[in-house]
Amino acid sequence: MKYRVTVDGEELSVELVERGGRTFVVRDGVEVAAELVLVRNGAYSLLLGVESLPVVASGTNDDLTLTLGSETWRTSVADERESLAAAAMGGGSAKRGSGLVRAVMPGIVREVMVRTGDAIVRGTPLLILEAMKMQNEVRADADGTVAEIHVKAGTAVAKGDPLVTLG
Amino acid sequence: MKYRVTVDGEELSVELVERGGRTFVVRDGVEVAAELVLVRNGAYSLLLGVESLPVVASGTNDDLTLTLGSETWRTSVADERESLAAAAMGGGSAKRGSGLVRAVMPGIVREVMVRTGDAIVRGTPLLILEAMKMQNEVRADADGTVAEIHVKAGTAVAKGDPLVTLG
Amino acid sequence: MKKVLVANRGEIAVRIIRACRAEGLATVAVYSDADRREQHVRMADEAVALGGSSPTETYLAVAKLIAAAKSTGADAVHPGYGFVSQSAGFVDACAAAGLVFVGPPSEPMRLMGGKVEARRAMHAAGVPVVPGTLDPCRDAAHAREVCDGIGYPVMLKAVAGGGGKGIRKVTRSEEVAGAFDRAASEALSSFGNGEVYVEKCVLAPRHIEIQVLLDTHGGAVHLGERECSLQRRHQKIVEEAPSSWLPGATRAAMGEAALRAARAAGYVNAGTVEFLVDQEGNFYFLEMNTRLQVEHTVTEMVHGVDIVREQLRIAAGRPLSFSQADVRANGHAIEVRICAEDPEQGFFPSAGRIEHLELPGGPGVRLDVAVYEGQEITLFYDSMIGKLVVWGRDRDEALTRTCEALREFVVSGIRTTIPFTLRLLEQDAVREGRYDTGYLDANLARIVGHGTGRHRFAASVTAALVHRERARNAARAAAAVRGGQGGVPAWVALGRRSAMRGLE
Amino acid sequence: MKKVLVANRGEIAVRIIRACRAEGLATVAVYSDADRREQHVRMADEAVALGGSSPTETYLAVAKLIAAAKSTGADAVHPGYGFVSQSAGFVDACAAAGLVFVGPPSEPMRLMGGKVEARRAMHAAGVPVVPGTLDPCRDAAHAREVCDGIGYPVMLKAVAGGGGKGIRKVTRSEEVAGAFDRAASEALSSFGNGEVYVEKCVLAPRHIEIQVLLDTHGGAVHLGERECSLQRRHQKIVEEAPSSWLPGATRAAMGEAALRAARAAGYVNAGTVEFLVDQEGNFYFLEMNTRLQVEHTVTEMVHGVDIVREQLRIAAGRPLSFSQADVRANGHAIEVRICAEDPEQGFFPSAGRIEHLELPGGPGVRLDVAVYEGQEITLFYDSMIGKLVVWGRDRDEALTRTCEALREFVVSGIRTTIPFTLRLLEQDAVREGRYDTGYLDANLARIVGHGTGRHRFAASVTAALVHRERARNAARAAAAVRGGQGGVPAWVALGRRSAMRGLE
Repeated sequence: MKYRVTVDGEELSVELVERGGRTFVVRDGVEVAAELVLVRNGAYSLLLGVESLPVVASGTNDDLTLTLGSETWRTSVADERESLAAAAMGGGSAKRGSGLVRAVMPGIVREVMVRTGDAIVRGTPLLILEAMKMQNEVRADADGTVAEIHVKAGTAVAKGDPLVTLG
Repeated sequence: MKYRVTVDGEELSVELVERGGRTFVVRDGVEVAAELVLVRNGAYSLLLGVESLPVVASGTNDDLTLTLGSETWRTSVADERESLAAAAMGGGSAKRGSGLVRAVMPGIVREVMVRTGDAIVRGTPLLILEAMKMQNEVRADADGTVAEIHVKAGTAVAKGDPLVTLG
Repeated sequence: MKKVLVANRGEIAVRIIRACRAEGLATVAVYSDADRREQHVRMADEAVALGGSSPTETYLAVAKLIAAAKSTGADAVHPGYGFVSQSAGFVDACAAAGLVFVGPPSEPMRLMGGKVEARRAMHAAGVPVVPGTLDPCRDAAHAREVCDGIGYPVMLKAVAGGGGKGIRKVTRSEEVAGAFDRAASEALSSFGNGEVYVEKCVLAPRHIEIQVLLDTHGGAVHLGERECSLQRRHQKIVEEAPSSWLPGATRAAMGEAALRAARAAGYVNAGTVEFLVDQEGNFYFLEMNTRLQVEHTVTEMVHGVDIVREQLRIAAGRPLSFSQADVRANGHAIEVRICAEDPEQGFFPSAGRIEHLELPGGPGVRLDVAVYEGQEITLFYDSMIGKLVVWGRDRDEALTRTCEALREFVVSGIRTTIPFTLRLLEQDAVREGRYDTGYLDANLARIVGHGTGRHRFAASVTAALVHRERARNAARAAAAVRGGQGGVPAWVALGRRSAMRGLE
Repeated sequence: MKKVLVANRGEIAVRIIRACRAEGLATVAVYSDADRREQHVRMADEAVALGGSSPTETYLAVAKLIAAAKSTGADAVHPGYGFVSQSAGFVDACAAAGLVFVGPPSEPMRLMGGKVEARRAMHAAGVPVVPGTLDPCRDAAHAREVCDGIGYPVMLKAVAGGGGKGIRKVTRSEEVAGAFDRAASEALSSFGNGEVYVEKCVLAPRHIEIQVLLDTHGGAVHLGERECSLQRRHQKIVEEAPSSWLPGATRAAMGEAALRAARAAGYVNAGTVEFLVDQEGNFYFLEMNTRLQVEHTVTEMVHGVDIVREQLRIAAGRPLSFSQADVRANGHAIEVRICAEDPEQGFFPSAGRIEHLELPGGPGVRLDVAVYEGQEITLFYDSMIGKLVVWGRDRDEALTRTCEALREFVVSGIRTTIPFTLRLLEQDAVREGRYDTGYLDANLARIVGHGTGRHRFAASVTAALVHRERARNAARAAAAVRGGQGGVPAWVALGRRSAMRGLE
């Protein structure tokens, strides 16, 4: 079975070949055995050939975070069938460049520092979000203008709630 | 609800009184709150009044092993209904003095050191049971005679299998 | 002194209970509704419910804490760090209730709690302080005026508080007003005091602090320094003892200055005098922490001293168990704070259930944690869930062991700072001891990233394998519903059979 | 030397991998089918399946081990303890394959493996040995004759082996034949060699052993003693360093004798010379363990030395990193072996799944374990699942901390020796250091019991509460099947809401 995997933005194709009860992948033109066994609740042991890596996985296939040794990767994965279905739907890049800034964690908006129509550059502070008694500035991650502000000072937001739309 | 609890052979009666969402027991004539919360998979936290004890419980109600701090207790517990039913069946002391020596763990019988009809005293070696490459002498725990031998050298036994019946 | 109420939770409550056991003292835990299953409740001899879950209702509720102590017959209270540990009002409440407070008297606590008063007192006692104002600024405009006079960069600092809250660095005159307002509002909401003063910014400083212990018999020792320069926005991330860099003469001078500071304040019990040290080895009094600190552990590891036991001895009116002549550092220790935070999301707290937990171990590894599998990490309290402390014969051994321990430390279910800290310790600058308090903020983005990226291919294969496993599990679950049955690996079946039959 | 194959499993494989990391060496784990998920496999850089689950098929399979090393490009093999660690044949096989064996050459291993030859060699080297035969007995009748000549009590000892197997104490002439046969058959089945010899029984002895390290450059140090007198049927249960009792002059003499023994045998790398010490301080060579020992950890704790790192240095042809003049003991350390055994069932092994695990921590606590929640403990291998090692400034602090750590150490799902060992350490005789190798066997029944029995009432209440909880869960499960729904505690729901809304 072939899989489309996005690893920190880079799209890769992975083919898992099953033969004689084992699974193989091709690395640098050479086939190596790949074995992932569940230790418990999101903790795995990966063997790639003889190379051993402890793995912690969390999240859904769409947003799968993997820690391999000391490296953390944000990935998404779909099998061939799902990829084709997604392509047919015209999806795949819908999120890209949407300009919507979302809350990365629950918190309370303490201060909104921009107004609709403001021209901003990458790094401009947009608002201050307080969580765990720490005040955190949320900054623009690209140049643009403020198209819409979805919150005001005092708004309690959940993770993923829209904060500001940049044009 | 009243419970009959056997704690290392001693029979005790425990009454759990529920009032206002809490549970009370009587200790030395004084009522104290009793709260047992599950931490996870057999590990509990007991509060008796303000006294705190970590608890590990394993086994069935008939054969419940409790570790409280550094003390390990073998208990059995039945509620009033079960106790009455058991009394009606005439049970309760069937196991006592049966004279049947059982294997306390899986192993292989290496040598049988007695014969049917032998007079034995407490401490007489009956047979040698090997487990984990250690040879362990199984000894008589009371005076008597060997009524029946259920195994021979080379027999693989499971935990609880009968070894020797003493008369 | 026979029974100590521990007015805290988490790893530090556990730490204090352990020290009480070593001193033969009975212990009383207190707990919020959210904490009924926590380790400190299960470990203590007695436990009292405080009712409620927010800090204000529980671990900050002075009247409830005092009542819990009185009702259980406790005769002393150890506050740990955070919560009521630096509340002079709580110290006075303990005294009024006839309870021994395991910590300093309220006067030095009040003095050191007011940063400006402390600066004044230290200046008077001949302890070097950072150039700046000795009084709080009246308002943003006044602050700007003062800053312009000192010259940039400057630090705006809340008079109350600590732990990185209410502090802002300002590099240009026009930034002063905004930074002043935010520092003031943060300090007001966190500490109930919005006063802010100004200090000159010591360029590329190291944060180095001295642990002191003073008993009621005139005994006073310092236990050398801890270096805490690896900070993210003034929050300590990694601490070590001794410093990788401090010249010996400076160390001795700082130890003496720290004891002078403590004595000038009338200090008793354990405390920490924090200094900024510039590249030339000039050191400036920053503040005194009038409590046990999170990072007291590294000092314990190199000196073989149990600082909390000494605190209990001092509180009971006994002399220190050793004198300055006995103090000799042995090897090197590093502490890493383990936080339930997601570095990739700006270190926002990560709540959830700990699904899988594996703790590191082996030579030199000490864990001060209060975590267990199945634990619910809530957002009620601080995000630090524990500390990894590692000793080595020298800094290299300590560092290598720390990295290995971080690799072994597996937490799933919540995000933690473990992989991030491992990448931090693998940086050349950290390995070589070349960093100041600005290092981490300047290099944060790179370190939050993926290190070498060596495992990109393995990550892609893992993602595919996880996908396949999930699809199979879903298919198997569906089949089971239709009447099928799950399989058991051959060796498990064999092991069980073997266990039953004694064939091995 | 760049890559080390670790020919072992469990805590000692983990321990060796850690030391390799500290030395900058790559590691290869090997594993049986049952061990695929074990920690040593996940920690190593590479892992090779051996196929099969019994020790003979796997960790004892010399050809497979050598092949695994060659296929992964490993250039050295560390055997740990047990398995192939004392197999001179394995040492020779490594040499033939061009692999460095991290341990002694095969000659001293062979010499010390034959107890009788070792006794002869030590006698010749002027190391005091226990009076007895210098040759094995021909048969039971011969043994009886010899025993009668020496006078009772005597020990019958298998020429091969160790670890308490193949040893019998005999107090009367008529017991000799039975004991001889059992010792011989046990030794034959365990070690493939049924030869047995006789030693006079040293009355009420202490078991005290000396750790030695010898490099290939003539460097040789001893790291003082470990006392291992707390034994059950010759199996060590608790070890400590230094001894609670040994006079200083005897310590020095034993250290010198141990180095004399090692040198006489042509020994290189880490080894342990075991002595019996009688009440007058006379010491007798017992045997030399030609490998890393389980209890090497207590020596590491008091000396701040990583013995496994030194082993790797020596094997790589480098000199020891320190000399005898640098050796100075600091404080006191105690090791407790944690075994999956049920003391109430005669210490029979307890197999099963670890349902809940909480590990102790805090100052002085070191864990050498390879356990995790969900782990299946099988009966394939040794029942020791880990070691708790605790350091304290003095014996009292070490002992108190050890007891506290044992209280904190929670394992459910299998039976362990944890509660038993805690009761053992609480005995007055142990606290006061008044015991010999016979102490535990003589007091076993009492210690296996319930200590003070203080919690009898609490146990009865717990049993009732467990019963009620189970009945309620059963009722709730039944209701759920009928369409009901499980409840969530209020604070969990609140915490989750709070996490969603950021209200805290």
